[in-house]
Formats: sequence, C-alpha cells, structure tokens
Amino acid sequence: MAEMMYREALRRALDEEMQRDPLVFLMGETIAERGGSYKVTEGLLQKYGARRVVDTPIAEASFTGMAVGAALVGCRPVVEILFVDFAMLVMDQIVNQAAKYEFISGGQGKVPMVLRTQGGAGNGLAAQHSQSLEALFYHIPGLKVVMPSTPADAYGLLKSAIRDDDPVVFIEHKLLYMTRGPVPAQEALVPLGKAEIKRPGRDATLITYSYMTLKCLEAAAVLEKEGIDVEVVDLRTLTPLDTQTLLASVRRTGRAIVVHEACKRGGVGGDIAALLMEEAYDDLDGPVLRIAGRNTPIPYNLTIEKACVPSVQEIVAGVRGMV
Amino acid sequence: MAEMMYREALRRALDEEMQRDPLVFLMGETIAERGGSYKVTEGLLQKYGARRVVDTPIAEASFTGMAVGAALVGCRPVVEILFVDFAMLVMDQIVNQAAKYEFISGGQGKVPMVLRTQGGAGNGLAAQHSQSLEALFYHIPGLKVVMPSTPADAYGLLKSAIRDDDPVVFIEHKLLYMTRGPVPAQEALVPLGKAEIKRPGRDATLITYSYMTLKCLEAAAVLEKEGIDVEVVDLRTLTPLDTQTLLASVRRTGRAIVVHEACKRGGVGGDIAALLMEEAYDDLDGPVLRIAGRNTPIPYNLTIEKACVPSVQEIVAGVRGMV
Amino acid sequence: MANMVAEEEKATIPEAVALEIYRNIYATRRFELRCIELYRQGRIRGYLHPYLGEEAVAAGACAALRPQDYIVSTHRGHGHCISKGADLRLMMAEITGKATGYCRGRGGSMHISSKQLNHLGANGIVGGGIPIAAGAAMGIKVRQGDQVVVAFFSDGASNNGVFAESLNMAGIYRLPVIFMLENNHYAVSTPIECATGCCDLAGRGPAYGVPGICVDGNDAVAVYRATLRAAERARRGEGPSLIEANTFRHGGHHVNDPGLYMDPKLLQEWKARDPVAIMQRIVADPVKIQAIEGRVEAELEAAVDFAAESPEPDVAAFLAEIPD
Amino acid sequence: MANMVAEEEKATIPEAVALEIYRNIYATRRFELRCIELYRQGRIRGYLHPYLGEEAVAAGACAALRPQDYIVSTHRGHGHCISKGADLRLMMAEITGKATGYCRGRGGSMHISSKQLNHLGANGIVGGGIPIAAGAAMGIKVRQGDQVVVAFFSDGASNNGVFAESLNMAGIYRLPVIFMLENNHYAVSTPIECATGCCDLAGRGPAYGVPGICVDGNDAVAVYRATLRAAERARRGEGPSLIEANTFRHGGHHVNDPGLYMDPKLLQEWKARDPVAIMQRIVADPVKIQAIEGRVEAELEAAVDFAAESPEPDVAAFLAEIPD
Ligand SMILES: Cc1ncc(C[n+]2csc(CCOP(=O)(O)OP(=O)(O)O)c2C)c(N)n1
Ligand SMILES: Cc1ncc(C[n+]2csc(CCOP(=O)(O)OP(=O)(O)O)c2C)c(N)n1
Ligand SMILES: [Mg+2]
Ligand SMILES: [Mg+2]
Repeated sequence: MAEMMYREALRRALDEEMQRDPLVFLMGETIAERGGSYKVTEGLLQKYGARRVVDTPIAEASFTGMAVGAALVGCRPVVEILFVDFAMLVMDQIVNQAAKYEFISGGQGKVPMVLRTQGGAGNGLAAQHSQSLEALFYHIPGLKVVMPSTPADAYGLLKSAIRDDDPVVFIEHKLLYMTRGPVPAQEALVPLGKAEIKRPGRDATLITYSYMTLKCLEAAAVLEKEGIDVEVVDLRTLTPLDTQTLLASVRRTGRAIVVHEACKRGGVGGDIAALLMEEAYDDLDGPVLRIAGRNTPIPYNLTIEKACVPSVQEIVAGVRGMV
Repeated sequence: MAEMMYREALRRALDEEMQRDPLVFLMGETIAERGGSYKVTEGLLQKYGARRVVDTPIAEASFTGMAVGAALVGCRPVVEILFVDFAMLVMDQIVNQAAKYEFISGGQGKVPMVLRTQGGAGNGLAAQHSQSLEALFYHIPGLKVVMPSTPADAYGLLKSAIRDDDPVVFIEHKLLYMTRGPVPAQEALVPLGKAEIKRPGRDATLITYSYMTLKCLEAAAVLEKEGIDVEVVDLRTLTPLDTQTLLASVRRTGRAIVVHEACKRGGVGGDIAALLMEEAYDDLDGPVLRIAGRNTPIPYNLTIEKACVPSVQEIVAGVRGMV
Repeated sequence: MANMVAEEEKATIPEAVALEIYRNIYATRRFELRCIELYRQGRIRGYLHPYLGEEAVAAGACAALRPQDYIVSTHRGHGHCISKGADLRLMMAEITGKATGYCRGRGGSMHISSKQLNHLGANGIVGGGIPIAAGAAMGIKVRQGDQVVVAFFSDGASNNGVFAESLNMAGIYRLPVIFMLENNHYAVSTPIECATGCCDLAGRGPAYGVPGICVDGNDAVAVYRATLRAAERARRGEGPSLIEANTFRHGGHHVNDPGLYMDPKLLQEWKARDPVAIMQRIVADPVKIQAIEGRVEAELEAAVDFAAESPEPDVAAFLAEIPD
Repeated sequence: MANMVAEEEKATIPEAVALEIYRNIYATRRFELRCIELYRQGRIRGYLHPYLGEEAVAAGACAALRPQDYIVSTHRGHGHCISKGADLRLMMAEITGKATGYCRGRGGSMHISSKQLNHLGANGIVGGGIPIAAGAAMGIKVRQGDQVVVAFFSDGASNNGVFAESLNMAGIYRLPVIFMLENNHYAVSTPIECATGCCDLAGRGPAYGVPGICVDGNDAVAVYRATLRAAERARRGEGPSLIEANTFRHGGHHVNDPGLYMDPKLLQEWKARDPVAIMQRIVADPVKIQAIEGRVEAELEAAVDFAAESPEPDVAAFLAEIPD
C-alpha cells in the first residue's frame, strides 16, 4: 500500500492505462502543457507526447463529439470537462450520440470513451462551478456513471472505466483531489457496478457516494459514541447500480437514508429510495429517507454555500430520528 | 366550450398571449413560413409579422440563449425546440443561464421565457426523436416544468407559462397534437403547480402526466369493470409539484403507482414515490410503485418501440396486483 | 457559386471509376423512389428524407475513397450508404425495420450504419456527425493509420456551432477529414439566404484556417476530383479540407413534404442538370449504362423481397437484451 | 494585426470623454490590485480573474455607450462593470460575498450584474454570454427600442460554437449588438495560435456576413471610436459589428496563476504599452489626472470599508427564500 492523494491516484491510473494501451489518449482544456486545472494530467504530455495528450480550444461540445468518433475507430479516448457544469454543453454528444450508438447501430459499434469531470460545492465557486449533476446521466440508458470517494477507488475505477467498452461518465469531486489514502502498490482494478461497504453496521444504512461518503463516515463515528452502529455503503458506481449490496444491507439494518450532495428534487436518492421500498418494503421499519442538497443553485458566499449541502450534523440527526 | 385539437389549443394560447402582450414573441426552426413541424404556430407570422415570429437557423444553443437575453430586457420569448431530444443542445443555456439568473443576480433579474418542446415515443422516429427527458429539467432549481395532457390544459397552461416570470420548460407530446377535447370558449388560465384529478376513485391512485394520462384513464375504465375504482391524478406541472393534491389522494386511497413514459431509472417517478413514502408512510398499504419506460433508447421498429413504454395492460396489471 | 470548379468536368477519369459512380447514382435514385413507394404503403415508418437530386455528391465523394476510409452521414443518408458500398438488402431491411437490417431494425433510415463498410452512421441530430467525423480522424492519427474520413452534412448544419468548432479543431490538429458540405440550399423550408448573412459557405473554411473550395455537386466527377485532392492532402498529413458541393433537392424535405416553398424556377433549372443524366453523358456507352441499370433493378427487387420476407425483431429477445 | 486601426489615436476626443475613460481605466487598475490584496487576505474567495492590462477595452467601449445601452460581461468582468458606471461599494461588497453587494453575495466576481446599470451580467461559462447579448439585442428590436448591446468576450470564447451561431444570427436579423472580442492572446495558458488555425479573429465576422475590424485594445480612444461607429451603425438598423481589440493580460489567468507560460518578451512589450500610461498621455493635464486619481482612491477605500462593515447574508433568510 502506498499513501497518495486522490489526484495522484487518478494520474497513476491514466499513466498505467496509457502505458498499457497505445489507443488510450487524452483530450481537454489545458491538460497538456499545464497538467490540468486540478493537476491530474501533470507530466503525461512529457511522457506520452502531444499526439496522446491533447490541449483543446474551448469547444466542449465538439471535442466530446470527437471522443465519440475516436472511440468508434477503436481508440479509448479520455476527455476532461473541467467542471460538470460545463458538461451541459456536451449533453447532445453524450446523450444522443455516445449513449445511443451501440443501440442504434444494432450492436455493431461500441463507444469506449471516458468523460472525466468534476463537481460539487465547497470552494466559493458559485452557481456555475459547483453543481452535482450526476442524476442527468443516471437517467440516460447507455451510460455508466462512476463517482469515487477514495484514492484507491479513484485509481481502480478509472482503470476499469478506461477498459470498459461503454461510455463512462466519471465524476470526481473538487474537495477530494487533495485527500489522501492508501492505494495498492500493485495494479488493482475496482470493478464497475460494485458498491463497497465502507463501514459495516447493524442499526441503519447510509447509502452514499463521492464526497458525501466522508461525511457519512464522520457521522457514523459520532453516532458510534452514542451506541448507534451505522453501515455506510459507498455506491462508487451509480450505473450499473449494485442493488444486491444495497438490498442486502437494508434487509439487515431495516432502515436506510440515501445521502447525496445533489439537489434532492429529482436526485438519484429518490430513485434508490423508491427501488429499495419496492423491493424490500416488508423488511423495512420505515421509509427510506433522503438527506440531500437544497433545491437551489449554489451561492458564492461560503456561509450560505455551506447551508446548501448536507452536513455531518444533519446526517447524524437524520439517523437519530429514525433508530 | 369549443372542441379543438391539442395543437389548435396551443396555437390559440400563443395567439391570445401575443395579442395581449406585444412583448411576447416566438423563435424557432420553420415556425414562421411553414407554421412549425406540428403546425402549432401556423398563421401567426401572417398575423404578427416577422419581428415577432422568427425563423431561426439550426443553432439551438444560441437561439435559446437569445431567448434568455431577450427575457432579460423585458420581453417574453417563447422558443420552440422541435424535439426534446434536441434540447440536449441547449442544456447550458437552460441549466446554467436561464435557471440560474435570478439567483446569481441576487433577485435583480428574472427570465420570463418559455421553451416549448415535444417528446415521447410512438411514431417510429427512433432513438434521437422519441425521448422523454423531463427528469433532466425537474432536477434543476430555477426551472418550471409543464406537461399538459389535454387541449384545455395545453391552452390554459401555456398561457400561464408565458405570463410566468420564471423560465418554463413546456413539453408537449407528439401523440397528443391531434387529440381533441373541450376548451373553454372564454379565456381561461390553468395555474402552474396545480395537479388535476382527472378521474376520482377510492381504491388506488395513478399519478401521471402528459400522454400517459390517457393510458391511465383507459386502464381505469378497464378496472372499473372489475369493480376497482382508480383515481387518476394528472400532475400537469412537474415543478412546482402539487404535493398537497398528491398526498391527499394517496392518503385517501392508501395505494399509488406513478406512471410515466420516461425511463424508470432516474425518472421523476422515483422522486415522487420517495416523497410520498417519506410524507405518508403510515397511510400507505404498501410501497408506491412505478410503471415507467424501459431503461433503453427507443428503437425504430414499431413493435419493439411499443414494448418500451407502459401499456394499458401493464397499468391494469399493476393496479390489480396492488389492491 | 463564383469559384465553383468547372461546371461539368468532362476530362477523362478511369472508366471503372465512372461506371462505379454511375452505378451508385443510379442505384440511389432508384432506391429512393422505391422507398417512397414503400412509405406510401406503410412499410417504412418514421422519417424518410430522400436524397433525390443530390446523388452525385455521395457517389463522387465515395468513389475517391478506399474501403478502409470512413464516412459519417446525415438524416438524408441513403446515398452515402449506397455509395460506400452497402448491400441494398441489408439497407432495405433496416429501413423497413427488420431484424435482418444493418442495425437489426433499431436504427431505421435516420441511423443506418455499417461497421463492415466503415460507415460510422447517419444521424438524427443535424450537425451531430460533424465532430464525430473529426474525432474519427483524430483516432486515425492516434492509431497512426492512413485512412481519411468524409463528413457529409448540409447547409443547415453549417450554421450549427459544432461545424465551426470542428473545422477549427481539425485545422489545428491537421486531421485527415474532409468536410463535405452538401449545399442543397434548404434546411427543411428555410432557404440558405435566410439562414446566414453570408452564403459563401466554402469561405468559412479559411476563417478557421481550413482551405475551402466550391464544386458543382450535380457533377459527380467534379466532386470526385475535389475529394481525391482533399484525400491526398489529408494523407500527406496536411490536414482537413472543406468542400462545398452545390446541389438541390428534387422534392420536399421528407417524403411527406410537398416542398411547395421551393422556388419552381430554380427547381426546374436544377432538375435540368439531373446528376443521373450528367453522369450518363460522361459514361456515354449505352450498353454499359444499360447493364448497370439492369443489375441495379435486379438488386433492388431482391432487396425489397429480402426485406419483405425478413422477420420483425423479436420483442422478448429485445427486452431481454436491455441491460440492468 | 494587419488591419489594426491607428496605433494610438491621438486625434482629439471630447475632454469629458477622455476624463471618463481615464477614470475608468485607473479605477479598474486600482480596483484589481486591491482585490488581489484582499484575496491574499482571504477576504475574497473562489475565482478572481484580474483585468489588469486590458482596462482600456472596457473603458473605451463603455464610453461610447449611453446609460440605457446594455453590456454582457465575462469571468474577467470587473473592468466592464466599473466602466459601465458601477458603484465600487456594491461591487466590492459583492466580490467579498456580502449581503449588500449587487447580487447579495450570491454571485461573486464571476456573476456580477446590475439591473440598474443595464449590465446583464458576468458569466462563469466561457462564451455563455454571447447569445444572451444577441438575444438582448433581439429583445430591443422586438420592443422597438434604440439601445445597443455590447458583448464582451475573449479569444478563447471565439472558438466556441455559440460565437459562430450568434454572429450568424445577429447578421441575419441585423441585431444592434457589438461583439467586442478582447483578444488577450490566451485562454488560461493556451495561446491563441494553438487554439485556432487562423488567428485573424476579426476575419470571422465577414465569414458570417458581419463586418469585422481590428483595433489596438490598449488604446482606449481607438476602442471608443470603433465602438461609437459600430453603435451608430447598429442604431441605424444596419446590424452587428465585430471588433477585435488586441490586448494582453499583465499577469496569469487568475489570481493564483503566476502565468509562467506567458512569453516574457511579449509581456514586456505589452506592459510598455500600458493602457493607463497611454491614456495619461492623451488626457495630458497632470492636475486633472491627479484629481481623478485622488477621487478614485477615496472611492476605493470607501468601497473596501463598506464591504468590510457589511453583513454576511443571513443563513436562515437564505434558506427561507428557496422556493418549493
Ligand atoms: C439539432 C437538430 N435540430 C433540428 C432538427 C430537425 N431537422 C431535421 S433535418 C433539418 C434540416 C437540416 O437541414 P440541412 O442541414 O441543410 O440538411 P438537409 O435536410 O438539407 O440535407 C432539421 C431542422 C434536427 N434533426 N436536429
Ligand atoms: C464553457 C467553459 N469552458 C471552460 C471554462 C474554464 N475557463 C474559465 S476561463 C477560461 C479561459 C477563457 O479564455 P478567454 O475566452 O480567452 O477569456 P480570458 O480568460 O482570456 O479573458 C476557461 C477555459 C469555462 N469557464 N467555461
Ligand atoms: Mg440543406
Ligand atoms: Mg483570452
């Protein structure tokens, strides 16, 4: 095990996959010379050259479309969209092209591309640089959606995403880049579609992903002192969703809260809650609840920004209220 | 009451609002000369001139952005995006600009625009012309989402949408344009945010909207013969959601199914189901279920296309299984 | 059309090429007419956008390509598909929604593609294919292959932002892509003069550093030559080209559009320069022409029969294929 | 920069205009420097993109506008806001996230706007404001007003599809909008030569039927004159103009970017042509210059104090405002 930062883990994944497969290449804004806004691609230009590490103009729609085209001729492009907010510029290419191609071609072609992007609030970046928009991808058949919370997962999932034959939307979190954690010294893939129980517990299940996993673990630590034993399930991959692990957990604990930073209305929490209640109603002691972002754009001011996303206290109170 | 087609009702709404307010104007592809692909804007160019009925190039992102700008200087633009699938091209302008403006300006400005578009399967138009994507707008704070099922609602809601000071995504259904129904002879607005009980019933609630309202009413007619009395609630407006009417209904019937054509995964059904269970768990006899579109793009072939969206039989079976 | 290359290029081209071009023009013409019949009979559904009148663009362009080269097509894509070498049976099966079609009935006319032919697909999103073509060219560069990509699209798509973006990026990266702008002068009912303040569409190339030329799109030989030059340029690593091929639809935007808004005089002028007739004059030999036409008719009837006899996609199998 | 208008236009302009321009250039310069200090002290958060070195573009352009004219700004928007007449107190309050700011602390530097000033807003999406500006101009036409709209944006944004689309539509509809392309030669660290195959950005106008001219963006008078001409043209109903104003950042992309990738020779050359100094030479009168500077310093300190003393937005009130 090596200790490393989330962003280093991502870089290592890119590096190893580029080494392994000459068809993997990167495109994005200021990812080459400058190494990316969050330094994830630092050094890769020097190592792999300008043919495989490509700085683009500010033309998100088309360079994402280009990734689709490159994937169709057998490459494995990884495009970086600086903020998931800007992914709104590429929805046509993602929703109508990448996600649909295999289907409309009757299975003739696949689109093995990864769209790396980054979301979440917390740095005073305001309404167009702080969104959590995974629900928009989650709803589209043909896409896989990955949202790692730890360096090890970031590393192992990005490698799997690159090797996957479907288009994968890989969403990092801006507050995670500098977090540290152990990553296996040897190559280690994390399969897509497998949730991980980050903390086992008996009294209630917190279902979460990305940065909120850290908050849930903090909440669990607080609750532990009160004798409440909480299970924290980190989805890691939203689609395919690991319903098996989820169902097993809530059947064991009988209570669950889905926690995410994205706005509650129309967030994936509702879908997961509905699904668990459809499938495990009789094993539940009450409704599956949601603790999620307020239904508002994110403001610039840090104080009110903080009020927009779930806090540890809110999660603690939520669990207390249900057990 | 006058009998008219859904598309005629829409046209009447546009006509009356343009008559009433010189700041209302229309933009879209082939809406002027040709009267629109679905003939909704027919005759309006002749009546209001080229300054207020504007044919655009195929530049959806920018003409939608132009609507935002026009709204900011006091107009009430109504833009037409031919298919909701193409709305993926304008997500940046809708999500990052229109929906955010009031908030980021600290309430200084409003964006009173309507984006009229059209969705749904059923005509063999395949994967890029048949989607139901309302969930993507439903998740975004700052937007209102309207999906009328009848000519009267289409008429009254479009008028309200145009007068509303917020950006409204107004989604019609391609299979509804030629349906007929009564529309008040006098001017009659339908308020945004009010669901309508299209059929009262005691045994279970079907919560639905848009074209699926017709299917639910058909299902209710079938079930009536079996002695099952189903309430059909047509949401009409998805945001703001009329939770009051929904809660009152499910508290009365104790059972509910949300029915929509959009893919089940991440559709609004999950959100509504979760919400109802959070709020009315003790009044329910079981989980709120969902009957929704398969998690797949829509194919061209009519037979398999049909298999992708809920049928009357499926709804009937769903209700039978729960009462 | 000031800088349009030679109105009707009579200079000799290899006979095999001329015959191939004529075959594809004629096959497209007949295929489209047959599709319109089938549509009227309810055997084709959804949208059908005939390529009637524009056949020379696809036929000329594809004749300049090798099998390993790629094309990206549009909603008006039958001509591209046929000229890239499609099996008419698999095409017709697809367009009639049969399980035996190129896309197993899932795609239809607007989404036809063929992996085997390196045809990356028609597209229901106007302009949607342009960045995909540029990306395929980028992929070829990454793979260090020597293929070129032709992106077909029309005047309407040229007003969409992805065209400017893709042109610009193709220029920067010197991608082996040819932007084949089929200027048929209309986007549905909107004439190009109403959709831009500058109708010199080829001129948009230089604005982004990409050479742009204008050719007579009803003259397949002119298109062929221009494409050949652009393909050679691309293979030499000199980058993309924009070719504006001027042409005209012989009818409305889709099968149900009578196209009444079209200028009748202009339509007549363009019809007088029918690509089928122009190419017949170039091929010249009536025996060869007849032989080609006979083969095409037989192929076409076989295609219609094949499609008619083919099964519909199986519903249960379809549903079973949907992933979790 | 071949067709760049007169390097440093010395021709007389009304003194009041010259003084206003100098005031805005100087105020912007000082405001930015003060913001950087405050950022280092942690009193400004998020992104801060200084307009240092580019002040003449906004000051020159806005001097050609009337109060009722509109502007649309960018992430690098302080200069636009100041030159449109902003109250520095409300600006500083906004940028430090206070409840008294233009946007009540919700927007910050990247989203500042003022309804009262007809400033439609900065934007966090590169290029996002361009169609909004065209649309404001469309709205003016619908209202039959006589205002014009200036869209500020930079070279990076000019490679985004919305620029081409908006330019094209502004041309068709003859919208009263001025596309003010602040070519500072970089998009973050990417030099414009690496982001397009054709660096004649003004030349993109004619490709869409919009006249394009190139001016020295460090010479506020040149920008002023060009804007005035474009505004008059717009008011006469003749439609949009594209103005490429060449300029250069005096530092990195944002406050935390040292900008080491910038060509030091070029930077020095541009710094030698500092817009503050150029405008001082034009105003010439040292007494008037000093008077302006004195007033700006006082205003600025008052703004910093006002912001410091202003309350943070109230959390409970904020949450209560969220609609259902
Ligand atoms: C993004 C998008 N907008 C609108 C449409 C509807 N539509 C289909 S074809 C067409 C006209 C396209 O014109 P052009 O690009 O000139 O192609 P042509 O039909 O002339 O071949 C339009 C507007 C679409 N399919 N996609
Ligand atoms: C659509 C979009 N893509 C990327 C970014 C990230 N970004 C912020 S500023 C910037 C550079 C913009 O360059 P330019 O348009 O030249 O403006 P300048 O910074 O030079 O004023 C980038 C890439 C963004 N904000 N929006
Ligand atoms: Mg056309
Ligand atoms: Mg710049």
